[in-house]
Amino acid sequence: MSQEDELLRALEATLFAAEAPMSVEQLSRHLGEADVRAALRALQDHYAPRGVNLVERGRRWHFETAPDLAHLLRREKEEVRRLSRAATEVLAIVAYHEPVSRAEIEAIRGVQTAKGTLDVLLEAGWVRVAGRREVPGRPVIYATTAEFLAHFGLQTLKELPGIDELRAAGLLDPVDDAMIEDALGPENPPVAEEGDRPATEPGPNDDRLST
Amino acid sequence: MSQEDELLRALEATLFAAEAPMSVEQLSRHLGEADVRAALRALQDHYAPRGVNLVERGRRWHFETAPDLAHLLRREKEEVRRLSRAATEVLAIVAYHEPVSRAEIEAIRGVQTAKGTLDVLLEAGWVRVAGRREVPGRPVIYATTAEFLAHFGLQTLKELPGIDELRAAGLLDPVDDAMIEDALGPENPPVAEEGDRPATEPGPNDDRLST
Amino acid sequence: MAHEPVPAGPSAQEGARPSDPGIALGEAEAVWEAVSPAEQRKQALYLEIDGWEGPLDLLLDLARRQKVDLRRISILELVDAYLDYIDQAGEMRLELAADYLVMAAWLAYLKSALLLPKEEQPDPSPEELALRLQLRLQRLGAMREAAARLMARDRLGRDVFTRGAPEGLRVERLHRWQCSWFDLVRAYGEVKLRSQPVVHMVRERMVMTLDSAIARVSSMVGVAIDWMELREFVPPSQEAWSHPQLRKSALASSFVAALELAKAGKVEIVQDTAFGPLQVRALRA
Repeated sequence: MSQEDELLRALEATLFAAEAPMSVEQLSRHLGEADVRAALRALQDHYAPRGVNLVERGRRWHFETAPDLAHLLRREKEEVRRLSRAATEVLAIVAYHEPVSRAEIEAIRGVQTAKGTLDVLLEAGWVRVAGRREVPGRPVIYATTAEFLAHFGLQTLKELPGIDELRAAGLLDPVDDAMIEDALGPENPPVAEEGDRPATEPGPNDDRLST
Repeated sequence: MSQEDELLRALEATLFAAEAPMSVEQLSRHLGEADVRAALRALQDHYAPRGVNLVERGRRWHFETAPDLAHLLRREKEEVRRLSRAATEVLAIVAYHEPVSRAEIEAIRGVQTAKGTLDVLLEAGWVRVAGRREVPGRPVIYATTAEFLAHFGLQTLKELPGIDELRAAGLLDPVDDAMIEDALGPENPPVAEEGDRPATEPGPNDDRLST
Repeated sequence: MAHEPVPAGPSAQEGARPSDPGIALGEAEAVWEAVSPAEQRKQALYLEIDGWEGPLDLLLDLARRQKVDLRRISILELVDAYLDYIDQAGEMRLELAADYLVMAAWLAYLKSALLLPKEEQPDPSPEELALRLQLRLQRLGAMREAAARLMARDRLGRDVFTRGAPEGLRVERLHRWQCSWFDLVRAYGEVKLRSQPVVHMVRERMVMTLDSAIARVSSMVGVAIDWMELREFVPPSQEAWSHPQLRKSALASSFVAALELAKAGKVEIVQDTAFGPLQVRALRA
């Protein structure tokens, strides 16, 4: 058997046996510093039409069953824990806007986000603390994890459904009053003092109402 | 894709995701009473030259790593580690007093010796079990190995410095007046006898303070 | 707001299928929990008020797109409907009620602002507020829809599965232990030291006691006629007295003795300069 075939077999065995997705670096280290990139692609092609696929999620590789066979495999007993509506919203906001602070999440949702909601996502391993934003108050900012990508079958965040359209429509821009004033345009000249007013979002006021 | 191919894919995914090997009957039931025997053979043939094989064990089928790649599942990594203080003391006691039982080691050290400490020395290959002492309880006795001598560059254990030599080297010196007088320093003209005293290592005394 | 139906993958769950593709909230709801569409409708705030019949969020959506004239909506009835909703919402999600409160409050505020004559309109203007609300709802709607689409994807552990029984990759760490000859020998020294019976002995020190110093100084001062330097009280350096430690002790004791005698009014002490020689002589009455 050729050397490439041997590398392919070794990769296949390693990825089959691995208990967690593996990065190119981990695989390479495990296989004696071999260059595994080409072999990974070859293996991926080989498995593409099969019942088991080799997929890349957040720069980590793993085998998983083909999505079209889900009906055969769904296990009634251990269902994926259902997220609350609030948690799914927060998760989507973190994914589409990352990194975001809690205040930014709340500005988009218009309601206060319970501490527990973020905790659930942190515990699920889908969201992580990604440092602090270097602004006054240094708020903690959140981002998604490799497990998030793996769970939702995304290679990168670029594959988030509809993200390009949302970005093009300006719906992922930072919340900004200037934008509103722009939109209001010349018919409605901004009042003098308004420019000096620190940008107040309607959000925070709503929050007070909603708690 | 043909129907046989579909059955093959379904089988592949089912066996891949299964948490335990599955019998032909279980597979058949899972896949809508399909006749899986032929498909199993076909799948087995497909995987035979690959890094993962489909095997039948006790009338149950499962995937496993190809036997010739089993070494990939267990990789060894060598780490250099310094012997702990406790382990060094135990090793020294074994070397000076061999053969000794654990109770004797503890009596000499004056402190209890964790089981792990001797295990480390056994793992390092420096200490071996040298039988049992023929006294009530028949305690296991320990002695050093040839590797021990090799590691420490000794021909025999007799080359280890004796108590008198240790004392002469200052390794058995308690913190004494002479030391304090030395430390008191330069206004004090050196006394004749002081010159004869071998240089005391400040090291061991420092250590003693720190224990 | 784009109301394209959630692309239900071949494996999307029954719960994940949008119950009402016209309402973004409804879509998000669908993946919220395993509740039937009928139950969801019961949970949503359904308004039957003058000028509007339908869910509140749809009203907002339409108001935003100017498909419905807010001026025709009765705020009083809106508030009543909301309060009724809250009343019977007893065991329902407070979170949901809060969201509706936000929306209802906005609607009410928006409408009251719009009803005011132009010159009395508050700042920011109702148009601006409406635009803000519109943007906010758009953004939130987009995120709700995105969340729904995310939840409907082929999810690991629900639709796709990793290997059920992976062998696992183990890295076995082998330790190569290190210890030097010196460490070994020193360790033994330390053990020995620790286990030696500890005997504390106070060594006899070579000192001149204060009593003997007082006796010596007072007798010497008594016979001297003139000032004596302190050092002169120290015994001559010969034989036993040659030991520097003893000499130091004698000097110190002599000094203290001189001070004691001065205190008793028997001697006087003079020092011309700081650190200069100390001179002692008997105090003559």
